[in-house]
Order: sequence, then C-alpha cells, then structure tokens
Amino acid sequence: MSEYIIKNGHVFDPVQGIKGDKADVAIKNGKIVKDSEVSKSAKVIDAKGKTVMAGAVEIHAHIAGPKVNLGRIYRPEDKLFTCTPTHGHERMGSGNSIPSTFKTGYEYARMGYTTAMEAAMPPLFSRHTHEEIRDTPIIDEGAFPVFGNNWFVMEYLKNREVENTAAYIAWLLRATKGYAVKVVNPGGTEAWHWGLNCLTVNDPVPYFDITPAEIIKGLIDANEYLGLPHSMHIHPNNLGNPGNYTTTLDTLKIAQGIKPKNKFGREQVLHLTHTQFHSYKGTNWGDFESGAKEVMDYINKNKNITVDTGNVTLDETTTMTADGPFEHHLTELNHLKWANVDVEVETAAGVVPYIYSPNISVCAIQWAIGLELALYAKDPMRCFITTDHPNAGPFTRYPRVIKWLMSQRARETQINAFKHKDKVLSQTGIGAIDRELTLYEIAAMTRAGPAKSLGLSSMCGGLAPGMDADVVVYNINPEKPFENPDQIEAAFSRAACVFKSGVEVVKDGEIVSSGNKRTLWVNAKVNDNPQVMRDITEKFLKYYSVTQANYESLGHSFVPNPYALEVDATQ
Amino acid sequence: MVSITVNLISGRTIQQGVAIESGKEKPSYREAAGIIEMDPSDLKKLGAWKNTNVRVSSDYGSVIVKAIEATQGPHPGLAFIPMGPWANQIVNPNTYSTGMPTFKGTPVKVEVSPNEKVLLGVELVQKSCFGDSS
Amino acid sequence: MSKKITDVICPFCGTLCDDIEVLVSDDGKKILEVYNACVIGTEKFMHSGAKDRITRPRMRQADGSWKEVSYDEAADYAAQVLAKAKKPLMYGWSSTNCEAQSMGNEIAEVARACVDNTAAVCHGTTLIAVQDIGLPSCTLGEIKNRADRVIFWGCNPAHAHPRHMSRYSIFPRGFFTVKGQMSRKLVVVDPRVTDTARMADVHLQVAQGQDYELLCALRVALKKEWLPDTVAGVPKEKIYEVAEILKSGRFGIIFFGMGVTQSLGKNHNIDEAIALTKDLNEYTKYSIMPMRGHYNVTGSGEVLAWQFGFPYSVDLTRGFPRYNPGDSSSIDLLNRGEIDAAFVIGSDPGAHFPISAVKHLAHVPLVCVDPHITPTSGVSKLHVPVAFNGVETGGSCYRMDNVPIDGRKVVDAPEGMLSDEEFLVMVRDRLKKIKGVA
Amino acid sequence: MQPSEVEKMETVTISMKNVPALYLEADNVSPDAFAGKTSAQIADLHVYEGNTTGKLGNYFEVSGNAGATAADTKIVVKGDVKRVKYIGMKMSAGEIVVEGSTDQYVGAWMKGGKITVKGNVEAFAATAMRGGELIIEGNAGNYLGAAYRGDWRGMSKGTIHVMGNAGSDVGMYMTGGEIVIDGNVDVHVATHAEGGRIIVKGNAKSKVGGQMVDGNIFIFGTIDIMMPGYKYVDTVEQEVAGTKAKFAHFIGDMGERHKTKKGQVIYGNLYTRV
Repeated sequence: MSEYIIKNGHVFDPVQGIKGDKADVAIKNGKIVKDSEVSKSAKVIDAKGKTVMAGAVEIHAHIAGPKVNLGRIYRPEDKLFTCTPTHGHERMGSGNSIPSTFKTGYEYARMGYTTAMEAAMPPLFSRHTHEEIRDTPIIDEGAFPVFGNNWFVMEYLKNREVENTAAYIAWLLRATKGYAVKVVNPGGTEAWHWGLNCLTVNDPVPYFDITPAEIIKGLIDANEYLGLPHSMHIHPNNLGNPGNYTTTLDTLKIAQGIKPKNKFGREQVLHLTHTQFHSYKGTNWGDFESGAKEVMDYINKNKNITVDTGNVTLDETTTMTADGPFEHHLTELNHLKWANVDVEVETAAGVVPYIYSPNISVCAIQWAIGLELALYAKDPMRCFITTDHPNAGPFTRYPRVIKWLMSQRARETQINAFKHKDKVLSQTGIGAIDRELTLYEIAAMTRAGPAKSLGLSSMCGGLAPGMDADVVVYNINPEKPFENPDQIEAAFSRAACVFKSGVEVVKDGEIVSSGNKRTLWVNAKVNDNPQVMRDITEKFLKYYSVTQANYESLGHSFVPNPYALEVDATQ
Repeated sequence: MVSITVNLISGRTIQQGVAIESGKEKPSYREAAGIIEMDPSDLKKLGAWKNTNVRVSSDYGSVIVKAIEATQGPHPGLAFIPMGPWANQIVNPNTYSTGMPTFKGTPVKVEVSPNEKVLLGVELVQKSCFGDSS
Repeated sequence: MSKKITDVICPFCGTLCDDIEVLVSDDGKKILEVYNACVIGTEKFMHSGAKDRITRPRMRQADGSWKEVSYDEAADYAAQVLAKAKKPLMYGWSSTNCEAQSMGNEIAEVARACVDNTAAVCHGTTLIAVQDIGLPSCTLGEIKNRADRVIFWGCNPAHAHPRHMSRYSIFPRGFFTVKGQMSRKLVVVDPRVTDTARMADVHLQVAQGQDYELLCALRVALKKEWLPDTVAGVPKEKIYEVAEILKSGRFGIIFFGMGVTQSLGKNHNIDEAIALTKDLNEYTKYSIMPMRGHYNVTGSGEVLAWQFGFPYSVDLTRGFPRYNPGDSSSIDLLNRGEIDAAFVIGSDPGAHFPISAVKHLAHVPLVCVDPHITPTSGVSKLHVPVAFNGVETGGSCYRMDNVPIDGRKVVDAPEGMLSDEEFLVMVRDRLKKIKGVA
Repeated sequence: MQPSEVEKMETVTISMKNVPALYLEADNVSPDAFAGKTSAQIADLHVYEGNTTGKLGNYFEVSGNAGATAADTKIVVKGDVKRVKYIGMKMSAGEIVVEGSTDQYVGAWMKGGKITVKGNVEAFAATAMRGGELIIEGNAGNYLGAAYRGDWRGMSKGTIHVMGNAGSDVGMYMTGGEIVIDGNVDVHVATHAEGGRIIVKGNAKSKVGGQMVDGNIFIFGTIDIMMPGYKYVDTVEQEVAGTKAKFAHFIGDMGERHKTKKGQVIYGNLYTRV
C-alpha cells in the first residue's frame, strides 16, 4: 500500500500539543503511523519551511440537501461569468455563494478540509441529502436531521418522556442515516406552519402547548441518555433580531450543570451554532450593537458548551435556514426573492438572497461581532470558525476570516474601508482588540476543536499515530513573519498538498484524485420500545404523505460508502 | 366550404394518458388524442354532425381530426385537442424566448372534410417529417 | 400461487403514489394484478407484459426499414454520434431514475452537449418564475394536515393527476382537517368547465390567455383598490368575493399547471401567482405548488441543479454550465437549427413538441431510448428499448413537492433487455474511449 | 462624440467569408477585446461554434488595426452575420456598426460605447445594460434591455433606440436608462420595472407595465388589453421624444408593493396617447 513521509514540516497539532516545531508525519495504509514504521521506499514529501496540520473539519455548513438545491435552482445569476472551463480530474461545477456538489468537494479539499457536516437535513428529504453527499467528492460527510419542531419530539417532551424521545431519535437516525440531533428555532418553525413564531424560550407552540425551553432541555437529556458522539446542536429562537442576546443566554442557561455522558471524548452537552447571528444588543437597526462580550463571557465560564462563530464575510450571498419565520422576516426587509418549504410533521426551510455591503452599517457591525466572538474566546478548543455557509458568506472565504483573526492590520484595513467606520467602532469592541490568533489556535479552531465536539477525536482533527491520514501542508513558514496579511489568505486558499485517508488528493492547489469519501452516521441501539413503534406506525397512516416502508428506506440503498459510529444505549 | 375560427387549447385527458401507455402506434391513441372537442354551438355554426372528420388549420400547419362534442364544456369559441401529435401539428411554436411553445391559445380555422382519414400517431409524425416515402 | 409487492410507486405522473400493491406470479415474470393505482398507472404496469414489445435495439436502414442490432452496436453508434457532434442535444430524462440521469449528465459533460428535460414543455416557465421571484411552498402532507383553502389554477387533476385529490388536496382527513373535504373550500380557475371545476365551490371561467390580468386583479382586490368592471371575463364583484375567500382561510394552497405555464405570458403568469401567494402571507399562511407532470421530471431538475447548478436547459458546450431558456432550451435550439445531433431518453418529443421542432429533430442523427414505439422512435435513426423504469428497475424518483421516494423493481424485464442506466454506462465508456478521457 | 475624437478612432473591418454551419459565439468581437491588437492578432482571437473553438480569422476577413484603447476602436461588421451571437458583449467603450442583421445577445451587459445595427437583432439584446448606446434600425427580438434570468438588477443606464418593432418582455426589471421603439411591441413591457423610461411609438398588445414598482412608459399607439392594476389619474400634455401630445396618465401597478418617499407613495406611470 502507499507509504508517504512528510519531512521537516512545522507541525501544529493541538491533539498532541505540538506547537510548530519540526517533525515528520508518516502515512501507511491510510493511517498515520510513527516515523519508524515506514519503509525506506516511502514517498517523501518535502515540507521544509512549510506548515503541516491535520485535515480541517467543517462543523456547520449547508452544502447538501433540498434547501441548498432550491438555492442553486433559483439563483442562476449567482453563476453568471464566474465559471471557469473544467480541467484535469475535475467535473464541471458552477456557483459562487452556493457551489454545485462537485465544486463543493474540490473547494473544500483545496483549502485543506477533509470532513464536513451538513448542518440541517429534513428527515423526509434525507434521500436527497445523501444523493448530494454521494456526488460531493473527496470529503467525508455527515448530516444532522432536525428534531426541534418534530411532532413526535414535541408530544413526548410535553410529558417529559425522555426515554421515548431517545427511542424515536435512535429510530430516525437509522432511517435517515443521520449523525446528530439538530434543533432549529425550537417550536418557532412549527408555529411558522400557521405563519406565527416563538421569539423567546418561553413562548408556547400553538396546538402543542410546549415551550422551546422544554424542547431544548428534553433533547439535551435524550442526547445524553443515548450518549451520542455529538451534543445537541442548536440554532436558538429569535435569530437575527437586535436584542436577541438575552434569548441566547436563556437558551445556554438551560444546559447549566448537565454533565456529558459519552464514550467519544466529547465534553460539551450543547453546541451553539452561528453565534454571531445570536449576539445582537440594541432595540432596532438604528441602535443595533454587539452583544459578543456578554455571550462570550458566559461561554468562557461554562465548560459544557461549544460554539461556532458564523462570521460575516461582506459578500453577496444566499441565506438559507430551517428557520422559516426568519426568512419571511428577511424578505420583508430586503424584498428579494423568497423561497420556502414547510415539511409535514417535521420542519420548514426558507431561502432569501442577501448582500452584506460594506457601505451598510448593520453589515459592518455583523462583521465585527463575528470576529469579536473568536477573539474573546479563551479556549480555542471550544470556539470554531464557520460562516454558517452560505448564510453569512461562502465557505470559500475561510482563508479571509483566518487572515482577519491572525492580523490586526488586516482588520484595520477593512474597518477603514467601511463607509460607517465610526458606527462600527462605537457599537462594537473590535477596534480595541489587538489579539492576533496563532497558527496553533487556528489549528484548534478548525481541526482539533470541531473533531472533539463532533465525537470524532479518535479519527480526525489530529496527527497522532492511529488516526486517519488526513494531512495538509500549507505554504506558510511560521518562522518568517508575513509582510502582507493577504499572504495568509493566499496560503490557506490553495494548500500545497492534501492527503485524505492516505490518498494524495490535492497537489499545489490542483485536484489530483477524487478520493474515496465516506458518509458518517450514528447507529444507536436502544431497548425495544413498542409504544414508540406504534406511534410511528400511527402517524404514518394518518399524517404523513409517504408510507412508512418508503420512509424507512430513505437513507439505505443510497449511501455507497457508509461509516457507522456504534452507540449502545440499552439500559 | 363553411369554416369557423376558434381558439385552440390542448392538454391532458385520462383517455390520452391510458392510450400513451398502451402504445402510440395503436388506434386507441388516435381515438383518445386524434379528436377535437368543440362546443355544441360551434358545431352548429360549422354545420357539422358529431364524430365527423374535420380539417383544422392554423398559420403553422393543418391536420385531420374527428370533431366530437365538448366533454368538459360549455366553452363556446374555444376548442380542445388532447396533447399529442395531432394537436402539435397546428399549435403556435413561438416560445417568446422562454423556451415554452404556446400550446394554449392558437387561433385555428375548422372546416368539415368527412372523407379524409385521421392518421395513426406515429404515421402522422413520420409523414410530416419524411413526406410520403416511409 | 403469487406474491404481493407493497409500497410500490407508480411511474406515471408527479403525484408519485407510493401505496400501490402489485400481485406478481411466483417466478417474478408476470404482473397479475395492480391495486390502488388509477387507470393510467394500472395500464402502465399491465402493458409491461405486452407480447408485442420491442426487446432489441434496431437501426433505421436507408430504405426506411428496421434492422435489429445488438446493445453493443447501439452503444457504439450512440457514442459515435455524440463524439462527432458540435452541439448535441440530450433531451428527456423525466421517465427514468436519478441514477440514469446522473450517468447521462456525465455523458453530456464529456460530449460537451446541451442537456434538457421535459420541463422545457411542461413547467420550464415555472422554473423561470421561481428564479425571478422565489417559491413559498410546502410538502403535500402539509396540505393533507392543514389546508382549508385549495385553489386549482389552470390545472385539471381529475384528468392529469387522478389520485391527487384523494391522497393530498381535497378528501384526506389530516391532523387539523378531520372533516376532510368538508373542512376545505375549493376554487378552480379554468377557461373550460373541467371535471375538476365541476367539484369546485367557486369556478372562475377566465378568458383564455388572460390569467396574468386576473391574477393582478386579485392582488389589487386584496389591497382593496379600484378595479375595472370585468377582468379577463370575470366580474369585479366575483373577484372581490374570491379575494375574501382566499384571505379568510388558515392555511391556503394554490396548485397550478399547464393552463398558466403554456399560455400567453408564460413565466409571468406564475410570477404573478407567486406574488399573490406572498401577498396572502401578509394575512394568513399560504403556499403554492406546481403540478409537475412526469413522475421524475422534478428528479431530473434536482440532479441537474446539484451537479451543474441549473434545473433544465443546461448548455455545456463551452466547458462550463450556461443557462438561458430561449437560447439554450430545446424548442428554441431545434427551431433555430442550432443542434446537429440528438439523444432522447425517458420522453417523447416526437409526439409532444410542435411539429416544426420535430422536423429538425428528424433530420439530425437521432438516438431514441424508449421501451415503447413512439413518434420519436418512428423518426429516429436508432431505437434502443430498455426496461420499464419503476416497473422492471427501481431507482430514486422525486415527487412534485421535491420529496424523494425509492422506486421498486416489481417484475423482471424480458430476457436480455438492459435497463437505461446499464445502456448509458456502455455509451459513457465508449465515449470516454473515443474522446481519450480517463 | 465630438468630431475630433472620431478621426482618432482606428477602424477594424471584419466581413463574413464562410458562414458557420451552426451558430458562432463571437463574444470577442468587441472594442475591449480588439483594443491594442493588429489585424493579425485580431484574426487569432477565439470564437466558438458549438463545442469547438476556432479563430475569428477562419470565419471573417479582418482588415485594419485596432486603436490603443477600446474608446478609440471602431469595428465594422459586414456580410451575413445572422448566425453570429454575442456581438459587442460586455463592451465598455468604442463603437460597432453591424451592416446586416445579427443574432442574440447584441451588446449584452454593455457598459459603454455605441452599437449600430442596420438590420434586425434577435432576443436578449442589451441584457442588463449598464451604459452606452444601442441603435437597431430593423426589428429587435424579445427581452430587449431585460435583466438576466433570476437577477433583480435589470438595465440601469444607457439608451436603446429601435426603429422597427420589438418583441416581448422589453425592459424587464429595468431600473434606469431609456428605450425608444418606433414600431410596435409584443406582450409584457417593463414588467417588474423599478425605474427607467420606455417610449413605444407604435401599438402594444397587452400586459403592459405588469408588477411595475417605478418608472415611466409612454405608448403612442393603442393597448389591446389594459392591466387592471392601472388606475386613470388625469390627462396631461407632454413633449415626449420630440412629439408634443396629450396623454391619458395611469398609475400602477396597484397590486404591487410601492416605496414611499417623504410620505408620498411612488407609483409607476403609464401614459397612453389620447
């Protein structure tokens, strides 16, 4: 089998605590091994004067599924004049804010990403999500089915039946080949099916008379009861409205004091996603200001929470989320084309284009809030970099976000370019922060941290022997400081060399192989629960529009290379 | 020869659906889609008995179909030929640069021609494309 | 004895009924009985066992007769045609599964072809409208559980989607609609008194070709503005009345079909209907859904969109996807004489395109992949029969509300016949060899 | 264009010598692509027929060198170019004269300069125009000066003058600029427009000003079917495109959302000659 040795690179690996000193990374049969175990015939990759990290892990992006495809279908102008003729191994692709599947795989690989999680999968459409995952080359992928507005979950949690909820979650993860429990605007999206919403954690859901707080608490307990690899992954109520940081803090307080219970090395019980959209102070868009300090102070103090930032990258992009009411609110703000799909019994979704213009003070403040969150974070292993692709910006902008985080000069040049520079400085604390993240901290925020939070710390996110051989070499010499911050962006945009499961997939920014991607999913075994099975059969007879047999075969025959994480929750 | 002008639309019917599944080279397809449904008042204006063959022509072509009484009327001034090769001999192919031909809303002239035959589906298209050779 | 296969999807229309049960002989060769399907679905299943079925590819000879050829020879010919053509059109894809569509996209990419599906003559203008103004929609189960206002605008489900009303839109008893059709008000807008219109509480007999004006009038009526006495043949009192009926519901749904997509105004009719739906969302909860015709045209749109970025009329000739219906759509390409070869699968343009377009199709090298004898195969150079998709092969299909359901294989195909996916793999491998692509 | 500038312009003449079997995509035929090139280099520019890439020289006889910049480059296109698309696409300056008729996308996405077509043009002329001047002495196709599919930002600046008739969907999603059509227009004029001016000297069929938010339409001839969303306000006397006449003034589209500026609701205006 193919053997490689990456010699003399500056290794940054928070899993082993290596902070940039020279070390060799040996690869054999798709795994990382000690240097000694590799024969002389191993192919040498010279990484002298370069940076070596593990393959990056994307914890939250909308890259595969029905609403992503609805975004592709209804934005032909997103592809005008931005496609380049295909060459070499690459299949054709198009799309700026919403790339087509082949292009998604290539763009992630080029930046050194080897694992990515689809952030919201409506269970009824999971077959569609898996077909798109099948057509996204190179990167391993998993998908989070949404549970926060599911009729089963709401009916069980109304009576605090955590065990029944856990049994239903296990059944649904198996039926849809899902990975984790995702909650989007709990209760609010079910209210949206009547055109309403839940703006705080205590607003009751129409007809189901359960509050978002009860849904959140119940799903955390069910998740820990099962001991799933990843914690409950939440997009709280009241997204994107000034003054919503109080709702965010109320949501986080629900997780206070709950201990994680799992055998995957996960230490958090709640993951708060795209925190930027949930850290707004002020009462309207006029006095809108940053709540990043308050939110991050709480998170720094509570160890059982991980977050991802959701950085705004100041591009024309497309917002898409299962938070139906927010998208309707957004289309009333900017009058751009609005797409919406309400899904029976389960969830909803909305898609609206949005232009984050540097000339609008709100967008500039959003940009600052995203960066403040990462810069206030004390423990980079609990704060990850995302743009909630494509909501705050396309994932292809990660190198630019890393540039802003690693260079105060880059931040200043951007602040000076804002039309309302004064407002940005007065309404946020970005001007006063001079912290510049190091490569080691960036490695924690994009590799080791997300892998640990997802329960994948034994497989990816690090370079310890025995882990998958997902290795990236960047043209960055840590010993030679960069004169121009744009060099950081350029280096992180086109990796010098990327290995995925021991196969070289990128060389000098060019795709050289389509790799052999896996679909990660969680197979949770629970005590058999006839009552839940009866409820499921009854709901399919009365309220679903597909038969139970066709629903249960949604994820099966369509995952060419599945990788199941086994969980045994039988008590 | 008496002729009237009506506005032609085309679309699905259950019989047309069944016929396309049982074979478009068979007479059942001609029975289902080689017809023009006209309002009784239009038939009276034309002076035609029900179930007689008529020649329907537009600026884009002409075809022989069997005239029957409207099954989903009344719709005076409006004629209906189920979607298929007969309708598509005469519908307006102008797409107004949207890619979609104007299947509905083609002004047509209808005249009685009892002794001309309604061709079978496949035969009709072959004759239009290759003339009488095949 | 015989065995019953349940939860079978019916491969005909966009309703994609998935509760069909088929009684099959023990040796799995013959379909004996079909339950729960409408008359069209039943005919599709039963016809697969017809004796006079074509089971081998055949090539058109100079004198017009057919000569039987092997699948290998057919694949060679198809690959040659696609390799030589400067601008081949690969059309259809709507009556085959997503795996075959994905294989077809790969072929189109290597051949640098134009790919288009039957949306070009069905809901293509809907997709243009969605691209201009979005689409507030929902799944069919939402309508079953919640809808109390149902509008059929320019569509006739009684004929085109026979079980739609009993499975989703009018009769089912959902979570919040326990009284079934008694808890729903039905409005039908159609220039004819269709069989669907006869069941309606309100039938607006709109003047043909003026749907755009009537839709605009409804939006004006919602804002309680001035209206002329009659609009599109409908008196203004009735328009104000219908506006009130629409507004007073808790959950409304507008279904629309060929009546608006194929008439004058084309995409603007749907654009205005979607704008009306957005306006109604200011008062109550409204969604709008196209009545997709073929059972997997939605699937073809989804596969094309996630692989190339556009739902239909995709032009790959420059090495990257381009899209502009009116320039890259099949009818215009044919009428302007812009293509020099054609590969048709899973559709019948010979019967359903205007004859001016079919004439162009007949005078270029045309490969037709279809289990039936159709006008397209009648004018093609090569006719390749394949197994019935949805009956003799399974595969992924997408319903009119984009919900994916797995087709099931019910009975074996006749001896020695390939599925469309297997034939496409043969064509792809030969084409790659000719073009020297890895 | 002052006369002094005109002499300084270099003229490149391309005349069709073998008509393409299919259609030729000639997006390189623009002052921006020709600028600073000799006739030999121009002949080497790429053109595309279907999925094959060819050279301009294979299809056209090229004579004359281009000016140093686009602004001082003039292109004269002779011969049968009815099957040539994209002439003058994305041009920013300079001038093109097409002696005959040509196909789709003439001056699409143009930002400046001037194009004169002596014959007819097909659909999508001056798509999403940002500036410059387009004169068509024959007839224009559909989607004249309209936005690209899915884009809410249509033509924003520049002038188009069609001496013959125009097709459907003139000025869709228009936000600025002016279109004058001496002949008739088909259905759909200034649909979804948010600004700009369209003057039709001939007749319009129907669906004029549908879903219009802002902007002005002048129809000198008749409209077969008026949109119900247009409310008669008054009759005004105005001079439009050199003609002084009385117009019935309608505001609309009343079904559409409208902006309010300083408390005043802004409507689109439709004037039909009385």
